[in-house]
Amino acid sequence: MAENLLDVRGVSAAYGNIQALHDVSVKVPDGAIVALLGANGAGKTTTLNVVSHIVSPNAGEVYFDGKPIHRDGADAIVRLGIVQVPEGREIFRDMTVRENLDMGAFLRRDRAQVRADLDMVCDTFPRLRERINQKAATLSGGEQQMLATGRAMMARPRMILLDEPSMGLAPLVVDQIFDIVLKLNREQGITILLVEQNVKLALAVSSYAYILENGEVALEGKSAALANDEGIQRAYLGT
Amino acid sequence: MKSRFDLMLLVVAAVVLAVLPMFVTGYVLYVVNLLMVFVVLALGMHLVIGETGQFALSHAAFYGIGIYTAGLLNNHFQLPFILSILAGSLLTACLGYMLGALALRMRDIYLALSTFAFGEAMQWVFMNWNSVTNGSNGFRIAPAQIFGYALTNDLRAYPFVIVITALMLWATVWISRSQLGSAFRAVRESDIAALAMGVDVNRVKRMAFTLSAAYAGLAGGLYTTFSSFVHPESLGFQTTILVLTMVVVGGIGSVRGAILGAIGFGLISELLRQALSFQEIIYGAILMGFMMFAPRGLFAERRKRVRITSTTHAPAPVVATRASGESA
Amino acid sequence: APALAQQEPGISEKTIRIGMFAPLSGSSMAYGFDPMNGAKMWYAKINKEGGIHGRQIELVIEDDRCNANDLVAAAKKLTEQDKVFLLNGGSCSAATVAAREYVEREKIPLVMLNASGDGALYPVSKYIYGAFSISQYAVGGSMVQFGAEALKAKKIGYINHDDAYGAWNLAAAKVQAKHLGDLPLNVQSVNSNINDVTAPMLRIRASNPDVLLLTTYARPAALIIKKAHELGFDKPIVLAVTGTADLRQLVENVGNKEAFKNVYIQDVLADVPGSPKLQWVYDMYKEAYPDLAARPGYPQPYMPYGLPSAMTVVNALKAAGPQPTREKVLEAMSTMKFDSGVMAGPIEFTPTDHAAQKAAIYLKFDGDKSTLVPGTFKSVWKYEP
Amino acid sequence: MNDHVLKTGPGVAATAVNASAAPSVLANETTASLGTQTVDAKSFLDVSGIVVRFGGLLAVNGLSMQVERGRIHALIGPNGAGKSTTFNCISCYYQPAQGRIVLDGEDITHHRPHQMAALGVARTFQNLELFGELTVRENALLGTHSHAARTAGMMLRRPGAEARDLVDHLLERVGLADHHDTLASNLDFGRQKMLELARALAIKPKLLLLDEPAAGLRNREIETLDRLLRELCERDGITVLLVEHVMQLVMAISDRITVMSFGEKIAEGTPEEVRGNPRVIDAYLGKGTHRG
Amino acid sequence: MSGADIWLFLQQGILSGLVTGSVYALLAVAVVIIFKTTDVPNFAQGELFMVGAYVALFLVLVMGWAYWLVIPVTIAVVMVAAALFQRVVMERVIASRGVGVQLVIATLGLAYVLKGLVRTTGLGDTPRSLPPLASTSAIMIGDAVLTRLDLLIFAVAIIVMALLFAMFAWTRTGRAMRAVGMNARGAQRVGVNLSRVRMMVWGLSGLISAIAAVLITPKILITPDIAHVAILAFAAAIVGGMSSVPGAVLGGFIIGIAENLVGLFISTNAIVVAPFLAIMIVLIVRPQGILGGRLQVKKV
Ligand SMILES: Nc1ncnc2c1ncn2[C@@H]1O[C@H](COP(=O)(O)OP(=O)(O)OP(=O)(O)O)[C@@H](O)[C@H]1O
Ligand SMILES: Nc1ncnc2c1ncn2[C@@H]1O[C@H](COP(=O)(O)OP(=O)(O)OP(=O)(O)O)[C@@H](O)[C@H]1O
Ligand SMILES: [Mg+2]
Ligand SMILES: [Mg+2]
Repeated sequence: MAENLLDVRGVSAAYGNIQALHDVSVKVPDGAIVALLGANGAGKTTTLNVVSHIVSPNAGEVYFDGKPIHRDGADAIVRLGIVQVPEGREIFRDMTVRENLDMGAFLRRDRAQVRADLDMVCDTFPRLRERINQKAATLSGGEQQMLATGRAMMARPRMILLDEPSMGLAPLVVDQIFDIVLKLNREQGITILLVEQNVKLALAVSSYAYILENGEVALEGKSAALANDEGIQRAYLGT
Repeated sequence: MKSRFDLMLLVVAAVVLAVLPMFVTGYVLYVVNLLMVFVVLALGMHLVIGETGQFALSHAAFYGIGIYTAGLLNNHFQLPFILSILAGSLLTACLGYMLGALALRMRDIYLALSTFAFGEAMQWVFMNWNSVTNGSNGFRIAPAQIFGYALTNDLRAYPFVIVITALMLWATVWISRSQLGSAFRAVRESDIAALAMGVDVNRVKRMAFTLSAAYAGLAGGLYTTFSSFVHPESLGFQTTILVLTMVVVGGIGSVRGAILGAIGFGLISELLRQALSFQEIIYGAILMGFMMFAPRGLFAERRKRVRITSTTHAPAPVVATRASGESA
Repeated sequence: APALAQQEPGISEKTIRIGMFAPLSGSSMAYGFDPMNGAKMWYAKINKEGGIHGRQIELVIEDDRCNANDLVAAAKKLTEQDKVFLLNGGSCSAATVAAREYVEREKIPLVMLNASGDGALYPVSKYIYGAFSISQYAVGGSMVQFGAEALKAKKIGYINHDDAYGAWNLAAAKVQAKHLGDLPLNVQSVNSNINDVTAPMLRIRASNPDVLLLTTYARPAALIIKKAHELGFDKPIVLAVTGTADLRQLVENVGNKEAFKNVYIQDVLADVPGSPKLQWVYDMYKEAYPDLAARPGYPQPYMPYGLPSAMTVVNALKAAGPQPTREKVLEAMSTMKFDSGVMAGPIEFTPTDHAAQKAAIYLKFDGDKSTLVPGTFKSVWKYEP
Repeated sequence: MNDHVLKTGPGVAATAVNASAAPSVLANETTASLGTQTVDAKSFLDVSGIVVRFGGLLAVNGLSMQVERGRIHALIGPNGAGKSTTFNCISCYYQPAQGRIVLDGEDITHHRPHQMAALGVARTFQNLELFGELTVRENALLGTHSHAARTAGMMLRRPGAEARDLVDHLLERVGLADHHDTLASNLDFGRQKMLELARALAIKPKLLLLDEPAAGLRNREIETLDRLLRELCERDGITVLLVEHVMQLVMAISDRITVMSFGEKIAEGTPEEVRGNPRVIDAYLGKGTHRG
Repeated sequence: MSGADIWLFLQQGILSGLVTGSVYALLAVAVVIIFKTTDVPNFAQGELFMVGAYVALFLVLVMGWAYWLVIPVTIAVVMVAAALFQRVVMERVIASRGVGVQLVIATLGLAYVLKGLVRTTGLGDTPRSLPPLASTSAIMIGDAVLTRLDLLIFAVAIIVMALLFAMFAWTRTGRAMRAVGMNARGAQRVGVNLSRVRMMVWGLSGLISAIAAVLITPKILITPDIAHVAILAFAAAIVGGMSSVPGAVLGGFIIGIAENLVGLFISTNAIVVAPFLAIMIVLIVRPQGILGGRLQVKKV
C-alpha cells in the first residue's frame, strides 16, 4: 500500500477561461489530518472538487491508495471511500433529516450497521435528532452544516474532504466539530483533508498543512512549525 | 445589444430590408412580413421568459386576440389600421395583466402548464365563438387601410410592417437596458434577493406578463396588415412552441438571440418545404442538434461559465417568501 | 408560336407550367401525399401521350402543410416566383379558403386537389373550382336524405366534428331536415381528437333516434361504432365518406364484426377500393411508383381522389385550344361535365356552382361485403348570399 | 408568493424623503457624514415580544430587543436559536404570529418585504442570495433600485450617474473594484459575501441587517470587514444589526449584544458582560479555542 | 332529460371516465417519473407511446410475428430507445450546460423525429389498432357497460402506480432517483451515478409507455398524431401535482371523469376544454396541484 493515501500530482484546473489551479501537488498520508489553507479564491474548494472529480483537471494526476483516480466518475470516487463535505452543503432540500442521513449511506448494504451509525451521528449532533423529521430545506444554517457533516460520516469513508466544516457554527459546536474530526480520525482511522478558515484550529488538529495562494501551493510544512512561525502567519494567514 | 457587431448587424439589416422590394416578388415580401410578425412575437416572449424567467405559454392566445380585435375593427369600422393594431394590443395588455395577477402564485412547470391551459381554452373560444370569430370557418380580414390608402398586397404592407417591427425592437432594447429590465432579471435570478432590493416582485411579474401580452397582441395586429385570413388552428400551442423554440435556439435571455432565432427559424421552415416528408425528421434533428451543441443559443452574447458548484438544472426551490401561513 | 401564348404566364411553345400544392408532410400528410401522386400520374400519362396541343405539362410542387399561412405562401411562390399558368392543389379546406382573396386578386385559376373546400367555393368565385371528392354541404344533405328516404327515419341522430367540415355538413343537414318536413335532428359535435365517445353516444341513445348519421373522421367513427355496439345501440348507423377511406381497417379498429350488423356507408368513389371498376387506377399507380407501391400501406386510401382534378385541368386545357389563356380555361371549366371513371357521379360544373361532386351512393356494409343501396341521394342545400 | 396590492402611503412617502436627504458620503469619500447621527434616546428599532411558529416548532418565542440608532448591535446564539428567523421578521419576509416591530416610530410588523428597502432597511442572507447570472456591477446596481427606480417613469430610465458612482465606489470599498464584469456566480465564496454586502449598502440603508457576514472569511478579510463596519456606523451613521458566530468580530465591534437560545433572549449587554455570562458560556460560547 | 337518464349518465359517465382516466394516468405517470428525477417535462411522451404502438404494429403487420413475441420485443425496443435518448442526447445537452428549457426543447426535437419516422413507414395513413389483450365484449356494472379490456386497463394503471410508489419510497434506486431530482450534485457526493439513474428513469418511462401502447391502442386507436393524448396526460400530471405518482393517477381519473360529465351534462363541444378548465381551476385554488405537497418556504 502506498504511504500516501491521497496523492495529488501537479493538477491544474480551469473554469472556462479562469485558471483556478496551477500545478498543485498535495500529499495526504494514510490516517493523517492535512490542512489546506489560504485566502478567499485561493483554490481550496477547487482542489477538493478535483479530488472528488466534480471538476476535472486539465493537467496532472490524482492517486488514491496508489491507484490513479482522476479519470473515475464522481460516484466511483465515493465508492473508493472518499467523501466530501461540500462548501455549499448540497443537502437534499425536500428530504427529511433522516432521509438525508440515509442517503449518506447510499452505497452501504450493512443495514444494521447503518442504523447504528445513524444513532452515532445523532449523538454527535443532538440538534439533528430533534429535527430528525424536519425538511432539510428549513434547517438553520448551522443545522444544515451539521447535516452535511453527518451525511458524510454515514458513508463510513476511508477519507473525508472537509470544506470549512466550522462555517456558520456556534463556537461551542465548532469545538465539538473538531473533537469529532479528531475522533473520526483516531477511532475510525479516517484520513482527513481539511479546508478551514479557522487557522488556529486547523493547524492545531492537523499534522501537516499546505497554504494556497491564487491557485498555487505557496508554502507547505508541519502544522506545528507553521503555527509557531509568526512571519508565515502574518504573511499568509493574516493573524 | 451594445456590441459593435450588433450595430453592423442592424445597419446591414436596414440596408437589405430597404432595397429588398426592388429585387423580389410578393412571395418573398410575404415571407418577410410573416417573419417580422414572428420577430415581434419572439421579442414579447423574450421579455417574459428570457428576461423575467416566467414560463408563460399563452402567447398564441394573445396573438389570436390581437388578430381578431384588429381584424374586426378593420372589417366593421375601417379604422386606420394603426388604431386597430393599438386597440388590439391594448386589449391583450389588459388580459395579460389579469392572467399575470392569477399566475402570480404559480411558478416553473405549474405556471407553464396553467398558462398553456389558458391558451388552449382561448383557442377553443376562437373555434366556437362563431358570431365573432366565424369559428372553424376561419376569419376573413378586410384589407387594412389608413386614410383611404388600403394595404391590398404584401408590397404595400411591407414598409409599415418593417417600421413597426423596428419600433418594437427599439422598445425592447430600451426596456431591457432600463432599470425595469434589470428588475426583470433580478426576479429571474432570485426573487428573494429582489425583494430585499425593494423590487416589488409581484408588480414586476405582472408588468412582464402585460408587456409580453401587448407584444403578442400587436404582432397579431401586424398580421392583419398583409394577411386576409386567419384560422383558429394556427392559434394553438404549436405556434407558442414555435416561438419558444425560436427564442431558445436563438439564445434565451438575449434580444439578439430572440430576433435571429425568429428569422433563422422562419427561414429554415420555409426552406424545409422542399424536404417534403422528411422535414419533420430534419426539423427535430435540428432542434436536438442545437440543444446538444449550443444550448445557450447560437446568437446570444457569450456568457462566462456558471459556477460549477451550482448543479445543472437542479429544481428551483419553491419560494413562498411570506411565511405568514407558516407562522400563523 | 402565337404571340398570345407568350404573354400568358407559364405557357411556352413546348410546355405548360402547373403549380401543385398539398400537405406533403406533417399530420395531414395522409390527405395530400398520395392524392398528389394520383394527380401527378395522370399528368405523366398525358405527357406520355404527347401532351396537350403539343405542350408537355411541367409541374412545380409545393408543400402547403395544411396550414393557412404556408398554403398562401406556397400559392404566392408558385404564382409570382415560378409563374405557373394555373394552380392545382389543396387538400385541406380550411387552409385552402385562405388563398381565395389572393387567387381572385391575381386572377389565376385554382383547381383544388381533393379538398372539399366549401368555404372557398361558396359564394362562387370565378377562379376557384373544387370538391372533387364531394362538397361537405352535399355530404350532410345527402346523408339526411338517405336516412329519411331509404331508412325511413322519422327522428335522426347526428354526430359531426366541431371543425369547418362539421359546420358545413351540418348546415346542409339542417336544411335537408327542414326540407323533409322538419325532421327532428339530435346533433352532437365532437372534437376529432376525442378519446372517450361515451358522452355523445349516450346522449344520442337517450334521444332514441331511428338512425345515426356519422360525418366524423375514421378514428372517431371507429370509436363511435364500437361504443354504439357496446351500449347495445341497434339502430342503423350511416357513416359519411369522411370516415370510410379504409373499410378493412375500420373493421379491425372496431374489432368486432358484430358491430356491423346494421351499418351503411356513404361513398363517392365509383366502387369500393380494389374492386374491378377501380382496378385500373391502382394498376396505373403500381406502374408509376413501383417502389412506393411495394411499401406497406401504399397506395394510401385517398389516392384516387387526386385524379379527377388533374383530369379537369387537362380537359380544360384541351378545350382551351392551342393558344390557352387563363380566361379560356376558366371559360371551359365553367360548363364542364365528364365522367371520371373514378367517382360515383359525374364531374359537373355550372357557372353558378363550382363544386364537382354532389351525388353520393350508399352501401350496406356487413363487415366484409358491401352491397349497393339503389339510387343516389342528393343534397337540396343551395348557397344563398 | 401570495399576491398583494402595492402599499402606498407612509412607507413610500417616507422613501422619497430619505432619498432626497440622500446619504452622500457613500457616494463620495470626501464629503461630510450622513448627518443622521443625532442619537436620540428612544430606540431606532424596537422588537417587542415577537413569536414565530413553524408547525409545532417555536422558532422565536416572545423575543424583545431594542437597537439604538447608529450603533452596532449583535444578535448571537446557538444554531437554530432563531436569529435568522428574527431577521426575516424585521425585514418582513416572515410575519410574526404575535408581537410588534417598530422602526423609527413606524410599525412595520405587517409591511411587505419589498417595502423595507425604501424605508432604508437593507439585509444580507446567510446562504448567499446573489443574482448569479448577472455581473458584479449589475448586482450592486440593483441595490440602488429602491431610490433610483421609485416610480414607473424612473424604472424606464437607466440608472443615473449618481447611482453608478455610488456602486463603483462601494465595489471598490469592499475590494471588488477589478471584478465589475465577472458573473456573480463565478466569484469565490468570500467575494460573493462581499458583493452581497456592497449590494446591501447600495440601498443607502439606515438599518443594515447582516446574517453571518464573516462566515467563510479569512482573518485578513475579517479585519477588513471589521474596519468597514465600524466606518459605516461611525462615519455614515448606519445602524447595524449583526448575526455572527465569529466572536473575534462580534466582541470587537459590537456596542451591544443580544444572546438568544431556543427562540428566547437569555442575555443582553456589552461584549464584556456577555462574555462573562455563565448562561451564555455553556449555552453558546463554550471554553474552546474559538477565534477571538 | 329524465331522472333515470341522469342516473344512468352518472354511472356510465363516471365508470368510462375512470377507464379513460387510467389511460391518461398511465402516460401521466411516465411523465411524472421523468420530471421528478430530471426536472424535465418530457414533450415526447406522447410520441414514445405512439412509437411503441407502431413498433408492435410493424412487427405484427410487416414482420408477421406472433403477438406473444411482439409484446416483449416492443417493450424492450422502446425502453432501450428512451434510455439511449437520455444517454446520447440529454446527457450531451447537460454537458454543454443546457438547463430546463433547453432539455425540454430537446425532447420536443425527439417528438418531431419520431413522428416523422413513423410517417415514412406509410402505416400512418389511417388510424390503426392492435389485437386487444382482453376481450372487448361488453359486461354490465350496475346500469353501466364496460369491457374486460377496460377493467384490465384500470387495474394495470393502479398496479403500475402502486409499484412505482413503492419503488420511490422504499428501494435504493427509488431513493437515488428522488435525490437526483432534488440535488444532482449532492447525489453525486453520496455516490449516485447520475447518468445511470437518469437512463434508468427514461428506460422506465419507456417501459410504461410501451405497456400503455399495447394495452390502450385497441381502445383509442393510433395515428402518428395520437400524441395529443399526452396533453391530457400532462393535464392529469399537473392536476395531481406534477411530481406525485399517486397524484398523476388521481389527476388522470379527474380529467377522464370531467371530460365525460361535461360532455354529458353540458355539451359534447366542451369536452375538449374540460381538461384545461380543470387545470386552471385546480392551480388557481392550489398552485402546487392536488397532491403536490404544500409550498415549501425557502429558508433565507
Ligand atoms: N464555477 C466557477 N466558475 C468560474 N470561476 C470559478 C468557479 N468556481 C470558482 N471559481 C474561481 O476559481 C478561483 C478559486 O475558487 P475556489 O472556490 O476554489 O476558492 P476557495 O479557496 O475555495 O475560496 P473560498 O475560501 O472563498 O471558498 C476563484 O478565483 C473563483 O473565482
Ligand atoms: N421555514 C421553516 N420551517 C420549519 N422550521 C424552520 C423554518 N425556518 C427555520 N426553522 C427552524 O427554526 C429554528 C430557527 O432557525 P434560524 O434559521 O432562525 O436559526 P439561526 O439562529 O439562524 O441558526 P444559525 O445560526 O444556525 O443560522 C431552526 O431550528 C430551524 O430548524
Ligand atoms: Mg471554498
Ligand atoms: Mg441563521
